[in-house]
Amino acid sequence: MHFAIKELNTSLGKIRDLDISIGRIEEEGWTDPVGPTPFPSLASLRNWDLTLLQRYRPFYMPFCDLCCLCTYGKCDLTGDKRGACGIDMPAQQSRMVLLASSIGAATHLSHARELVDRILERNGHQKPIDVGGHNVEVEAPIIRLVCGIRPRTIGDLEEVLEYLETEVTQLLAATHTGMEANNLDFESKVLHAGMIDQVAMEVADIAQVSAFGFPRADPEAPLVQLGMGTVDQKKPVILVVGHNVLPSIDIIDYLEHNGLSSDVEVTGICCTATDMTRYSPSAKIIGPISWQLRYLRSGIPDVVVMDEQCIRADTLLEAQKMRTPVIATSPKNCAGLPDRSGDGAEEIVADLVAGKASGALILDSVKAAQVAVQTVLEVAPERSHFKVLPSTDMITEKAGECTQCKLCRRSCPNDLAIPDAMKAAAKGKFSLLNEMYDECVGCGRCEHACPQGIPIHSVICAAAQKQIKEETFTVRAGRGAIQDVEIRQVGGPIVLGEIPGVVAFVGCANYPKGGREVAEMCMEFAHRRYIVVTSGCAAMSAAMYRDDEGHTPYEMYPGSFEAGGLLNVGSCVSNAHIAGAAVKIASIFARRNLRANYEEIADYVYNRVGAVGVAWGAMSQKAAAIASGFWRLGIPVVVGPHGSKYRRMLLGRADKKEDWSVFDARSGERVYVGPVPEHLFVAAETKEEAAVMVAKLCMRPNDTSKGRAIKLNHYIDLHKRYMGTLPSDIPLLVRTVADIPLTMKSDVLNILRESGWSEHSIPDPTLLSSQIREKKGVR
Amino acid sequence: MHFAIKELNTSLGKIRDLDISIGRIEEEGWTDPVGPTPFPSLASLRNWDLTLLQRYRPFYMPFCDLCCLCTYGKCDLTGDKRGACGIDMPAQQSRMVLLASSIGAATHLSHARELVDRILERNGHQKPIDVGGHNVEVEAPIIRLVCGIRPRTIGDLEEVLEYLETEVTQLLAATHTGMEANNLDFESKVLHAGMIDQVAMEVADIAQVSAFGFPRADPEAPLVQLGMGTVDQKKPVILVVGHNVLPSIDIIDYLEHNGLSSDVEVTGICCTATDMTRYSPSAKIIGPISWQLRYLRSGIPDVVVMDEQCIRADTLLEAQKMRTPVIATSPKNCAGLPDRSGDGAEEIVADLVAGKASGALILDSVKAAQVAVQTVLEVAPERSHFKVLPSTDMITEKAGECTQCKLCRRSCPNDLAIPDAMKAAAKGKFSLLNEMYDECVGCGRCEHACPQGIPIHSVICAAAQKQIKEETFTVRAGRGAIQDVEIRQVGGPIVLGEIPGVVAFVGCANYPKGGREVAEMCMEFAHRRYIVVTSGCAAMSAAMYRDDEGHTPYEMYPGSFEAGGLLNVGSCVSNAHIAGAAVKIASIFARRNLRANYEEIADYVYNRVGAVGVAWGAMSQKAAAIASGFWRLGIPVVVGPHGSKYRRMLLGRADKKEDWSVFDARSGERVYVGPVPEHLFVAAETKEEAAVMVAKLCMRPNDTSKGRAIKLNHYIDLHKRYMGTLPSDIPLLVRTVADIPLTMKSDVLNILRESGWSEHSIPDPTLLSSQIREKKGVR
Amino acid sequence: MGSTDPWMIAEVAGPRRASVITKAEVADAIIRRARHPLLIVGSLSAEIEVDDRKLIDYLVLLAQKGGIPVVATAQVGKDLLERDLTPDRQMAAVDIAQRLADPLWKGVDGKGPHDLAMFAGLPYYLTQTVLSGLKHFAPAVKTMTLDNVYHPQASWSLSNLSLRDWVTTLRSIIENLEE
Amino acid sequence: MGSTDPWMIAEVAGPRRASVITKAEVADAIIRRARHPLLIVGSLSAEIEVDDRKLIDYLVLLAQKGGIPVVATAQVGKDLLERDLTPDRQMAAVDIAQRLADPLWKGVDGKGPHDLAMFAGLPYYLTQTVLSGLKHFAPAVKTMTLDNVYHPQASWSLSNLSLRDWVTTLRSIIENLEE
Repeated sequence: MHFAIKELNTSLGKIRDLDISIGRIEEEGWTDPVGPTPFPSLASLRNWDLTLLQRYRPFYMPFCDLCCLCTYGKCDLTGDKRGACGIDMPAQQSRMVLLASSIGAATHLSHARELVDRILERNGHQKPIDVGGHNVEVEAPIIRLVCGIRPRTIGDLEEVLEYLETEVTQLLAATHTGMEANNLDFESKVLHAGMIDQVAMEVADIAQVSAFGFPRADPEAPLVQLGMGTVDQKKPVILVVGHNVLPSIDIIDYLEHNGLSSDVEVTGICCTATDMTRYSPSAKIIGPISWQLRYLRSGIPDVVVMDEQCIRADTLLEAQKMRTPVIATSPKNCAGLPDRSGDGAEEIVADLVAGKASGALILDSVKAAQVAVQTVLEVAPERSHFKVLPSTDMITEKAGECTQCKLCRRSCPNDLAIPDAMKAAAKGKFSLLNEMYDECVGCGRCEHACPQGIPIHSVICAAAQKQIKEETFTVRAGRGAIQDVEIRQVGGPIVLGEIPGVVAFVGCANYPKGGREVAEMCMEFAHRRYIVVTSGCAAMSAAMYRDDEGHTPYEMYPGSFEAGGLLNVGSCVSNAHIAGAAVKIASIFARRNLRANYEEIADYVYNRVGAVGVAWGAMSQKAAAIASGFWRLGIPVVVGPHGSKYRRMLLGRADKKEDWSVFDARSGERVYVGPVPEHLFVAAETKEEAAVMVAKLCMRPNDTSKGRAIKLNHYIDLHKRYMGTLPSDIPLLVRTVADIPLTMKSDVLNILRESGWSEHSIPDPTLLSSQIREKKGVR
Repeated sequence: MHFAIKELNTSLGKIRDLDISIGRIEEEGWTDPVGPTPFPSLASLRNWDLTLLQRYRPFYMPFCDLCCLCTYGKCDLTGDKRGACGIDMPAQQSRMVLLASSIGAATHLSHARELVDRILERNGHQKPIDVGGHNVEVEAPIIRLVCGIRPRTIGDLEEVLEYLETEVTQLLAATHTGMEANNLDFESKVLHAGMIDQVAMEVADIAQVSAFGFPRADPEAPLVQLGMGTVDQKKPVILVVGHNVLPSIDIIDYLEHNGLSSDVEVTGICCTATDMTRYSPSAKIIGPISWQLRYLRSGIPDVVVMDEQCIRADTLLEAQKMRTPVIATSPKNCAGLPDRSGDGAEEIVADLVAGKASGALILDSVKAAQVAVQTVLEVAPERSHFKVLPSTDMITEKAGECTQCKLCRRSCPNDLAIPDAMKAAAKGKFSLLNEMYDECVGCGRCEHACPQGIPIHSVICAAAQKQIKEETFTVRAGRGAIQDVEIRQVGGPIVLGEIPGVVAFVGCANYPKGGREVAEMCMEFAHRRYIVVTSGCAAMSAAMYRDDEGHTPYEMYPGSFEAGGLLNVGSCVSNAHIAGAAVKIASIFARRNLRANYEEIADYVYNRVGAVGVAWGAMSQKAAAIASGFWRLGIPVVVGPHGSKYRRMLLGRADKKEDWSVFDARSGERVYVGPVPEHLFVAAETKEEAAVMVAKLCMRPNDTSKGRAIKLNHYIDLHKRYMGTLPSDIPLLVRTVADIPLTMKSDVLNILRESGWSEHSIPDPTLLSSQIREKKGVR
Repeated sequence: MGSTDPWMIAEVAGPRRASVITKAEVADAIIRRARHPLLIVGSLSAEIEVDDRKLIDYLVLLAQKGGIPVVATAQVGKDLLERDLTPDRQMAAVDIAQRLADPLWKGVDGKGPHDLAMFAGLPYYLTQTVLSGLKHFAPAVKTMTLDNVYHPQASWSLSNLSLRDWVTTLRSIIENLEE
Repeated sequence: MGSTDPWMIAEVAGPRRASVITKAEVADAIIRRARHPLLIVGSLSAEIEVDDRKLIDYLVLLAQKGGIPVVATAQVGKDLLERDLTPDRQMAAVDIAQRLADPLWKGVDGKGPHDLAMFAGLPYYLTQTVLSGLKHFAPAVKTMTLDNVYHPQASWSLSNLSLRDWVTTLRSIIENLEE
């Protein structure tokens, strides 16, 4: 509860800014005791972290031999050298990881702050939190878990935000020169950053779901259109790009209020697009960040509205080439544009339309929306759709200028054979260019590298005109949270292992071989009746596929949290619902107390919930933070090969038996449970390797024999299919003969026999001595 | 006002955590209107920033050709190449500067948060802020200026901390991939980070001054002992190292309460040492960060207590070599030590004394203090003072192992001629080693580089035993704020230019040629009757000098804010008082409204207050933030040559006449005022160059002719002395004949005549059109 | 492109960079000198065409002729099996790298720590990160790459070679080993 | 130490590194080809001993024989004056670098932009930062260093030279210019 008085005359004196807030009015409904760690600070969960890190030791792969963060440096940290401040390479690498995770957490948090502030401004403190009506009683599992409070209104989120901002500040401070000295302590702080990030994402998403009427935990959220081919180019086209949905909502509202909804196409790139379609299913998603250059250059968007996060830094430049006006709306990305926030909308529109200004910074999203719509209405008919993309003749001509110097290829993150494609294109053969379109991440480095000035990315896109036109897919609008009833239904099967796993495809689009692999992996696991969850850019990539009958994956699989489901939870910040679902299994299914009880719940999730995150194109600092949040909850994350550039892995040692014992909560005895899950953070080289890993990483000590047999079945099957052999670690994963998949019995038994395998028991697993019910002989 | 109720049964229900805060009770005393920018956010002061940045253009000197912040990279940004996210080199470099400044601001802020939380815990919300009794009415000039509030109690600071933490989070978010696109907008955010940092430092210092009874704006704060030579080695010796004074205070209190004060030497390195001597003048300062290795290796300290910031990351390792127990006390630097916070003090002491544990993490400073004292009492008599420093014979022997491979020199930040010194030492001649001791920054990189394993740093220190014994200096304990009455007395002379300048020596110890140059510069300017202010490591370096009569600089010059004074304000966070003094001149002397009126005040300071910061050994991210805070207030900063590694300068172009006009506030006319101050951020190559620069940068458009003549006199005199010539830019700095220093009249007139100089008027200068009193013909 | 410029332009390693193998004999000497070498075969080796064969074919020959244990990353084990070479292990590249960095690890064949790890056919950037991990944290393991591009993070690397020179080099290495 | 390793080990520049001047003639050709060269003399040039003289003495000769305008940084102007050379400007190193990066700047002598900036006698790391600024932001200005250490951030640099080789090189450069 919260009320405020601006000014009050009392006998005490004149009172200004009286501000009364009541933490909460104790209700009947929430008698849960407060657990040990409400609002945990930097070191509160350090013991849990060190427990995980003892099993999953960081393996550092320095991105550079040097540290360059202070002017004592640069310092060479090769080998066991230390820097001028005394730091060594493991600490320095983990410090960089902490820096990245802190940036990621700060980004989601600042986004959450803007959303909450804006909603408070418009709707007041009493706007209730509603993420799923009666279907969602546990409305904010992560906030409950971490903070130990139960927010009922948007106003209640302020306390959470303040806590998070304190923690981000502390985390960032820990990266200062001469602060943390130990790599494992840096890693513990990385995990803290990840947890903070999860809370921040939850705040952001439950605030926007509550305030803007996004689908509320809706398995049947509408299917919306996705792809460049879906845009009606006859209409004026607005492009919104970024992650903060506020300006997009104001655009959609403005169109609605002015009866223009059907006259203007509102299209989006990145998470703003995702969230916009949660607000209005008639908005269109173009694609992830890798579509920014190609879409801008297509000439289709008539106005660009940028908000924040994952916006190409050359957007203004690229838009200027197309004479597309740009409106910046975030103080975090002012882009060097003049601040027009104080000017009248008409005046700004006039300048943009006349080309007197190439863009404007408008830090008032209502005004920005008005300017965007009025501008697009005026410029769209007037401006020719500039042809930047070369014609077929031009492709050949441009390609003919290639000297085969290979600098393009040597600049390409994916080492694409651009010179070969150019050679072929020069002869009029575009098939290689075509193939490349699918694998290109749209970064544009090739163009900057080309000494001939060939607009390589444009050439690739020009050759792919047909493919682009065929980019007409559907994606289920972000559904938000998982319903309590869904959790109730699948909680048991997941914890027992009978649903073989929950696989979450999250993160960015820095794919090694294009986004199609994400769709293929999603279908692979949905088909095998895993629960497949998607979010953010990965949710888009998962959509970019059609089967022989023209169905997209989201049409092929149901949107509910069930075996064989394919669920898009929403944008980047919706990732909190994935962690939230795992946490809710502990709470709703297993009736564990969530409240400020992080360690116990994480231990539960780690040992029982067969969830795995896949960030196949993880690129950003946010992705680093998101992964860290999963780790602290004990959920392994697989990244694509580019993810090795995050500087370190968290790898278990399957070959070290001593690493893989747990307490049996029943007896307190230490029991060997095998290397499950084997890794906490691992980069896979190929989609095939990732698929096999995911199947394996879904195993948990708590699996029943039936469950383990199902999981082993998928693991062995995938291994045989992709690797050509039975996996060599079967003896480590089979605990009793009953674990063996029926159809593989003889093969597996042979292997077991050869390896000298012997049966061992299945405990009630925990890493925490505090969870032992009967304590005897506990170390 | 603030009160809180944990639980309350009412008819409404059970109320938990009722928390009532009243912003403030309006008083008679503070009727100042709220200015335009209370609690400014990221872009609130962007116009002011861009005004400064138009005059002082960033000149980037990339530390590396690459960006390595996301896994799209590494990206080569050489020339005009852009990265995979579209970023270009200027934006990337300014982004790195923003990252550094944000880390710096977060560090001071998290420090402030810990201090305030702890004081609130111990003393409650009502503990009044008292930084100087009746002598300081403007108790928190920066908070007033930035936030628009007037804090009366420590509890009032919480609102400020929350604001700052929000801003740090936003700033950090702006460094995410795909956020800010423009380098000048990054720079504007750097200035914002600097301002946030100033507020954070002010919060920290006024909180600790108020709570712990530090000298309260006391020009006659006691002289305390400084230097390794001052330690009484017959007593047990505790070393505290870092920046957060809390554990040190608890140690001093524990000693006091147990009647042990005269039995134990409490010695400190870095700002913890400075602040500790503000609490207890019998504590001793060893020196800045560069003394950490040499002091640890001396074997003198018997126990090390680390808190946070600027602590060598190899402290534990080095201490272990000496079998010196280490107690870590900050969650920000757990150093990989076991968390013993929950254990009994006796138990921990026993483990440390027995050598069963080499250190302990104790996140409870009272317990940490108890453990430190009990441990030191037990170990000091027992443990031999380990000789790590080689004997004279050993020096020769070790030096004899040198193969002259030069890797040591190539690793030395200062390119010291170590191989030559080794060659001489091998022949028993130690003079070169001796010279090196003074120039060595104590980083230890040479040792890591040496393939022979020669303990080079130890060899240098061993050869310098005599110098070390003679390290017995005095420094005036940090006085805190500047009194209002002092401001009243010097405000006029400063603004008119008659006191030639306020020169602040701040920052770290990454000196190009040793700390003595800082002392020399301080004396140079104090002698010339500038007001010389010091803080942090620079305040220590300024003390490390004795004249022929054995006087140290703080003994030679008074500690008051007056012409010819030499003032140590205190530790790193006391830097806020330096900016605060500039701001108070505007407020107290010129009666400008401070309250939430940043732009006007900064414009005032910039055009009128001839203040210059010198961070001769600036090394850290905090130093970057501190400098940024000065820039936004329009105060130029000079750094040593290592400061060029901060990646960019902010340089004016004296040769561009069009850059140097201001509004005359009287008429609104644009008036040329010459390049004053010429730069906002500049690295000097040598002490001599810096001295000349400082003298020049003290000039301001508002100088009266008398004042300008005085300033020119010093500038020209220093230039002649060090550069051997009259400066060539005299014609740009002389406005009227009356500006010419009397004794230089004929020389200067000659130069003016040759240059075609003509007189111009002295306006009432401002960069802000809002400050024009009669508006006519204003652009 | 210089012969020792990183193939991916931005993959600058730092002060310590790979020595270039200028002659096949050098590679052979390195292999012969190794007590317990290991060959790590990456996924691209089954795709990269070298002459009329694939890179993997040369690697199989190398392993067989040199009696060198093999780790197959990703799905390349299947391609090795098709060529009648059973890899000693199938492991992720980062996984084998972590193992190699453990001085107590007994090797893929249980015969003790490997002192030489040869890499070929992994994506360039992944090779770099993995080699960097070994360079810093596996002081007892020397690394060598057999790709036709310069890998600064290795101990020894071939230089940036034309396809023809690469074939010649690979053949020579294999032939010399037979002697 | 290789001849083209950065003198300060960690001063790795990135993909673009200075070409090494292997012969004095090359330096001369570069100077002669320049339309409007500039010599920046740093503070250490009056301290560094080269043979029986100081580095500054060679630089004075070079400037005089080549008719090259001179910028003195820090207090080295005084040392130049003592050697009867009046520097065209006395400026901080970062200041002259910023000027050079302005394509419209008329040069120290007002005769137009400089196309070659030669550096000597600045602290190594300061030379590096200043050269980096020019490398990235002064595309029209080539840079050359005359110190006896390799400066990767320059366009051209001498290699890491012994004192003797350095003297020989400096002398040759100066002599050749006379021709």
